[in-house]
Amino acid sequence: MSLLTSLWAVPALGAAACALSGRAARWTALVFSLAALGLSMAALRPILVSHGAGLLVEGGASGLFGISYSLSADGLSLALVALTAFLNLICAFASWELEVPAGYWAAFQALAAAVNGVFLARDLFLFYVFWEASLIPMFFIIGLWGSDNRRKAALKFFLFTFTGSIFMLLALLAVVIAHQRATGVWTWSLPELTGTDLGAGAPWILLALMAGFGVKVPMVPLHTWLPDAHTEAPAAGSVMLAGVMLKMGVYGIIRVALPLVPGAAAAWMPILALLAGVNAVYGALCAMAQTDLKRLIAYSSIAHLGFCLIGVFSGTAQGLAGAALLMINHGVTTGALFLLVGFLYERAHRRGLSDFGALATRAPRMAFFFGFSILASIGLPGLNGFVGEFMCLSGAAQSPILFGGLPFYALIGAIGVTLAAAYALPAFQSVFWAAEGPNSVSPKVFDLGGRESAILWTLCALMLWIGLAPQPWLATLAPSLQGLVR
Amino acid sequence: MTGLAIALAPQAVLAAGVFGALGLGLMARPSPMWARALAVLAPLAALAALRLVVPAYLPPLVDVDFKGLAWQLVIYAGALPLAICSSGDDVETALFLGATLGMGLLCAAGNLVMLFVGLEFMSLPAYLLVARAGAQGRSRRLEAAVKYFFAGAMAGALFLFGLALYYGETGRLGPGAGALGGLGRAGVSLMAAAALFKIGAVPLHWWLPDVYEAASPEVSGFLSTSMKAAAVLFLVRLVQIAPDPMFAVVLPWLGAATALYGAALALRQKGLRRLLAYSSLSHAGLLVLGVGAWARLGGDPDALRAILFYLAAYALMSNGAFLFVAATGVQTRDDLKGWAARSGGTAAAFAALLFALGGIPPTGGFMAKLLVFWQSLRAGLVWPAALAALASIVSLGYYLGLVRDMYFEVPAANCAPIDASARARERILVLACAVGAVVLGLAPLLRIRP
Amino acid sequence: MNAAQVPWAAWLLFLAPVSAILIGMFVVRPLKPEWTHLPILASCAVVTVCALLLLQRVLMGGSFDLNFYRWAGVGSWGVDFGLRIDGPGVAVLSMVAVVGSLIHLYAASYMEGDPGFSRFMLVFHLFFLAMIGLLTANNYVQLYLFWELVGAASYLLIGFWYHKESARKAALKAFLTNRVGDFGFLLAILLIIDSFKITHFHLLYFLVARATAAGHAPQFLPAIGLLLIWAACAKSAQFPLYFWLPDAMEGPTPTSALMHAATMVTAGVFLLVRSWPLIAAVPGLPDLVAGIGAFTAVSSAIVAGTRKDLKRILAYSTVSHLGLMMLALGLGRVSVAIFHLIVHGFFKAALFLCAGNVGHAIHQPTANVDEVGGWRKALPWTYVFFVAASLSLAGIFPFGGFFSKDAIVDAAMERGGLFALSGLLISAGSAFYIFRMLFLTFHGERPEQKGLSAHPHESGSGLLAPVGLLALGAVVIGAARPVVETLVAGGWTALPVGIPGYAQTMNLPGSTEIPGVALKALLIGMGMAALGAAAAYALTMVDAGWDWRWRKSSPALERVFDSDFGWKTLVDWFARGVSSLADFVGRVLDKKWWDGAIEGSGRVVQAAGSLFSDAARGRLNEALWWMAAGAALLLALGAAR
Amino acid sequence: MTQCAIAAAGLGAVAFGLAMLWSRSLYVGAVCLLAVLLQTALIYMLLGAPLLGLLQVMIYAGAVMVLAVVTIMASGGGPSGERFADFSLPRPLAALGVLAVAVELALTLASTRASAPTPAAAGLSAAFGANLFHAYALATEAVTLLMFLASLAILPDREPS
Amino acid sequence: MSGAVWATSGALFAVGLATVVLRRQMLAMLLGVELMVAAADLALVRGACRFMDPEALAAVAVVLAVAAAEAVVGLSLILRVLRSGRGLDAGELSELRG
Repeated sequence: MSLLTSLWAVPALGAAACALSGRAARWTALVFSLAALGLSMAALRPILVSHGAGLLVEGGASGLFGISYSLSADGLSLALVALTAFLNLICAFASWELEVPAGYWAAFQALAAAVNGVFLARDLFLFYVFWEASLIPMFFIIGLWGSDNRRKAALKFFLFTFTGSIFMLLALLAVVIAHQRATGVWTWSLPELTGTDLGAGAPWILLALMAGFGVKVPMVPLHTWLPDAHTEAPAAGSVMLAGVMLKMGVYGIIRVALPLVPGAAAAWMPILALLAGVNAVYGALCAMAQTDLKRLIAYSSIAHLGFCLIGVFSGTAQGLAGAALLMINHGVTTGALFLLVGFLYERAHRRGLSDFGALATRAPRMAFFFGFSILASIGLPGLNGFVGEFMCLSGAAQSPILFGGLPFYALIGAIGVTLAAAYALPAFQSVFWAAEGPNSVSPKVFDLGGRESAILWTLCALMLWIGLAPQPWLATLAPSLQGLVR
Repeated sequence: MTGLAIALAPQAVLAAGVFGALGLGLMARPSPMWARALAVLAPLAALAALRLVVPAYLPPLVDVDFKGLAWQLVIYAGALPLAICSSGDDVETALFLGATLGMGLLCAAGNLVMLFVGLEFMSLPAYLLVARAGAQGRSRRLEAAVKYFFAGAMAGALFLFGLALYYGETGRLGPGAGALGGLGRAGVSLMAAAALFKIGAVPLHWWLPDVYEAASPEVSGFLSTSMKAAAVLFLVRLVQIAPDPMFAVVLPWLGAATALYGAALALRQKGLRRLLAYSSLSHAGLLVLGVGAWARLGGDPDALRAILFYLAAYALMSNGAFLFVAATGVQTRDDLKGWAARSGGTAAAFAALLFALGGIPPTGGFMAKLLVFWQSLRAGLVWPAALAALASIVSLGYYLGLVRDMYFEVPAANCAPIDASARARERILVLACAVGAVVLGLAPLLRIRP
Repeated sequence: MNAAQVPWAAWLLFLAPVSAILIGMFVVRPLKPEWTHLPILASCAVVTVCALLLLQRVLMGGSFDLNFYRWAGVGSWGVDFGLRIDGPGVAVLSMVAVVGSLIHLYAASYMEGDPGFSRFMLVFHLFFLAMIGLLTANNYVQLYLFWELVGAASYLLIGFWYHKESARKAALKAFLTNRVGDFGFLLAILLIIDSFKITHFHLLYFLVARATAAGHAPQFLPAIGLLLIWAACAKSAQFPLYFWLPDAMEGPTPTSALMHAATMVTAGVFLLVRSWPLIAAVPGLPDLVAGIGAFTAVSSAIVAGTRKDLKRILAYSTVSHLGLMMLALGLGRVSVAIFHLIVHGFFKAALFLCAGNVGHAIHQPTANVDEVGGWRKALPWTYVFFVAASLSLAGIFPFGGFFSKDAIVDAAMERGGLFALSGLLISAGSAFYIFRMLFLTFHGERPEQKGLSAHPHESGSGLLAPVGLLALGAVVIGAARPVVETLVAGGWTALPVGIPGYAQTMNLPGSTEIPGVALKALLIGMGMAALGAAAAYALTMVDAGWDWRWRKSSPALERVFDSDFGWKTLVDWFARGVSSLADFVGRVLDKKWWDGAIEGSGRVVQAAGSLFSDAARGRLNEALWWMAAGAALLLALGAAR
Repeated sequence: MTQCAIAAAGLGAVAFGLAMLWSRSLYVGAVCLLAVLLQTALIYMLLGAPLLGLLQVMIYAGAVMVLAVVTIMASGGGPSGERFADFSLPRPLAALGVLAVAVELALTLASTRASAPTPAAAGLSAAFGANLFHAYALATEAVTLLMFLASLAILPDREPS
Repeated sequence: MSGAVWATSGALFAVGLATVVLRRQMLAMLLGVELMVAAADLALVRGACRFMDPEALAAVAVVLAVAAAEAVVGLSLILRVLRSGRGLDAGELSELRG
């Protein structure tokens, strides 16, 4: 079983093992998470050595209907796989003391397997199968272990993403058929399909692909599933949902949508960039209006990924590299925030901004970590949030797409950055600094334990490291995005 | 004569089975074990005999080709679950084998008359089977059987009159009649109406929900899989024998409409069996879309392979679903609440089947839907494919709704605990169907040739 | 010049504070929180020594600019981090180091006994580190990094006593206003990278000089200049974005002293000094800077004269003096601006600490004009230091303030016109509000004031020593004029960089020499100061109750002054506008309309389903009728063609 | 001559058909259907397929109709109440729906060329007999087995075990 | 005048269809079905004689047998419904709906 296959097969086996191991499921989950992280590091090493230029390919014998089991990995995909493994490990630790059935651990392992599959798939059929398969574990995670109206959120999450991706499937089919009509060969392998002449249908295919990926990113008009899904998911579920599943959308755009329909993409790029800008500002404005802490962080994710998309659609080298790095950063920062809200919810079973007060005196460690993560999230330079956003905006400033001669998207992005502080700090203040309100449940909140602090220290250290020295990370990510630079 | 015997070996085996079952009737106190053994052995023997058959064209009635053989494979396999769970009543076994034999004849039919005989041969025992099989709800089953009978009889009459018109114009009862005039096209339309009735396309579908709801679950499973496969083959043969541009235009839109109609109605059903009936209607719509695409592509073998794969996958999924109803005796969606907490195994199997029916990737259901979408896009049917995609989204509403009821709801307070051993046969079959449905999903990678 | 030749002092400049914070946080705080200040004070000492050593090295021409490592780079786009020790940087650095250390000393005893003592000291020192980083950065991105870190530290420190509602609001207002300023700064950096492809100061100076010489300045240069000025206005509390500074007084006094008087607020001026070649290259901008400076200075001087809270008077005074620095810069006198920045650092820090002692005397964080009065005898030392510092502020001859402030007034007079008038008004105004504060606090008990009945007591030596040193500094600093002059002159000259033809010194857009003591300037400056002092004496000592009387007689006028001529109400209105827009987008547009529409579509499909299923009433005849109709439909379709 | 006989028989058949539709009592309906079947058998003979006519009379008119009459007797099918079924939509509209089918059929039939009737070949019915058991042997066997299966319908339900 | 045969079979088919759809009693509907099949046979026989094709006649014979079998099944089902006490009226049978 070669390396790339093991990257998704090991978590899949882990899922089965956890399901069968009953009481000791959490230990099995831990073992398999560690194994997955080790494997992803091993896979990443050749890429690191060759400064991100390498491309590992595996399998490829064509099966039925032109479908072939073939995987490929480069800097970006392996970085995301490593992020998945890392966050999975963090989630394993974070939910160590929860009394949950074995299915809980199995679902997380299955989710990791499916998501890794998406990042490694070279064959579009395999890409789509893993893409949809990742919905099932998350559906159960939200549905079974979420908070009060989890049922509606789980169903809405599944239906929303399924609707987007079924139109994506039709688009993929159209491309495969067009390719066969041109070359007479049935194939689903991505490298061979890129560059097929799609004729008049190209804009429609781009629209359908963007619908599929846009739901996942989420791009604004298709985003209303995200706040519900995040608010209702358990802490670890939100971490995986925000940290990794949103990146599948951006990865899909970078790897599948833009290369498959380059002509239409170039023509529609200004509109897409405008949508990305709207994403950033709209997400921030909505976040300012929230009263539920987790819902606020969910909307902040929309804003962050708006920057990521600005970087992707800028078409410049640093924009794309910034977008890739922002995906990693967002995983770490928002992961930390969701963990903290999760710990808060475990203690007080409440998430409202007005439900708490003066927690800084009761739980100073929690205050420190939350403050640290909030600052990283709003893009304080020196921490990881800033690096990604700065490169994306710099990409937008230098991008050939101009809106009336002005780097309009850089302007929108900068407004987004400014608004970030306007929603994050009031939230921090009302939970940790403001005096206890009449219905405050602060007395029930006790400070973080050793385990929880250890997790958050690793995340904070990572934030600081990427913030001060992002170059090694950029070196691995940038080369794999060369193709899209215009 | 010998050529006929070899070409129709599986049908001959089934005929022997029927006579055997009738013979059992003569015995004084036939123990159910014999009838049950016969019910299982006959289809298995037919499947074995299938390997012997060499494709042959024996004018005027018989034309056995690869398509016919593959269809027989799916039909006999689809019949096995009902055979295994049969109640051991010799009359029921005879009727069941008779219906299966009718389908076999239809697969081997060369011309329209034999097609009609096959149609009636499989329908009549089916009406009786619906009326007779099953433990409770006798009056509801009778009502369903009568409705099924009258709808079937009218369809048969329509087919006959269509045949008469077609014959009046072309003077041929078989294929090779070339371009059709007004009379011929009218005849073909009427014959198509009969075929669409049997599949359950929208305007002619009224009998389907009542029959599937009232009949015993195993019989409904048999009807929704093998009978549907035979009906699809009936339509395919009809299009082959009397090709008419009308099919390529009408069938796709009719299929998409049926899919949407079935999905919309299933969404609000409270009764589980009626929900499964409407979902079967929705899948029938997709099949009709598939046949429309095949007709539009001028009989392309790939398109036919897609339809056959869909039928094979659907045989597993639908039988599995109805067997779950048989095994657990669940009547409405509320009984299903919190089922996972009460019996994990069957709940997991049923969830896998529901995911398959919904077309979620790792399962066979997805592969089937993908192939049909693929062929219809290949045939340029963009909008019907989009409508069918919309239908499968709506269908997820209730498939996932059922999974939600099973897993995320809390079981009603006064529910009795379930003893896992009851109806063991059905439970094992449900698990088998679930595993089959998932494995079929990986078919392209494991190179399973449909 | 490579990493090895970098003087160890430069390394230590960063190493000391970082290690102090780490030790303080991970070692001392968990064990003995009340000792947190020890490692920090040690690091202050080390930093001061290093700063002075670097000052001495730069004076001997040893300034250098070196990139240490590539922070982030993709293909042709790249940003490096490094160190730049040059004239202006090291001048301000040494002032910050000296004043900062003294304020740390003061804070150690002032904050003693406060439950958040160790948190305060750690964040205080983090701010100190950020300030050092800001002054020694060698490119815009690194400067932006420390710029934001300073903003974050000020947020944490203003909101230190977070149980107070007003402190929380002030902290948020300060941070958001700074963020609005940073919006401009970020855009400026993006445009710089877009136009020049690099962000390093000395390369930029060279490229701008070459471009303007050749006549084709890049398209966005005016925009870059404007945005940098916008950022400076936010940080250095100039006209449009100054309103956060008076509220920032909610923080503990050491914070007000260090950040909102001596160091942080001067960062904006320092940014303009750093990017002066860019701004000077655009014709209209220097006058704009001067205009903003003058307007802010005059208006805030007037408002300062009407404030009741002591620290708020000093806050408005700081805004006024920053306006003065901007004015000097706008008039082209770069070294004068820096010199005034350094002098102002000393006497304003001294004044703030005296105000702190006054508040400390009655066990309150700050004191109001009503609660004090006639404390000359009760707080003798504080009185002496206060007098010294206020004389320096007013610009009376022998005191330090005179040399820098009157150089500015002289430059304003030389420019003439409105600037001259504003120069005079500022001299008079600043003398008026400082002496009014002096007389109200220390002289003549007045019926409206509590005065000695509040039985104040003098602070301990720990609080008085630092104030004394600062007051001394305020007095003596005037002598440092030539040192600053030589330092600033080398600011933009070429530094050994591998670009051919870079060797020659650039012609400096602004003059770097500081005029000597011109008799005319002496007379005018002293005259206006005397006039201001006399007015203050008249309105506080002679007619003792004036301050209270006019408030009662014309409350409308007081409201005008309270709202800074209506500007604060305008800002509040804007803030409420943004939050109500957010509420509309977040709640109505997103949740009710858009989300409702999507969930509504689900209900529409269900309604369609129930409509059809009602139609199916299960009657046999009807079913057959539909079959017949279906067959008829197929017939019609079949025969249609 | 045979032509007008055929036409007359045809007219008679249609008349009896309409009578069956309108008759309130089932007896009358059954008898009318019997008459129609006899008329068609007559037409078969006139058209030149006497054996088929005989078959029709024997199987259809004989066996089937007897069964129908017996069932009607068993159900006591005297003149019972409402003749036509009620529909969700008004009854005349329902009738109109069926009428539409009839009109369509008439149109399609009218469009066919009325080709000249050729006298029935002598040996047609002989060939028909042979054909029944050679080319269509499979069909005949299948149909006989089908009839046998249909007879199972009469067996009573198994009492619920 | 072979058009006459077409006319009669068409008319008979229409009447049969009307009977099946409109009549209330199930037995009458069954008769209607038989009538429709007879009409179809008539048309087939006319075609057979015109084309002198014995095959079609054999087909008609087969159809006759099938119709007989169908009648047997139909009658038994109707009788069983009758004996279960729900009467001959097709309108009664609407327990299964929705």
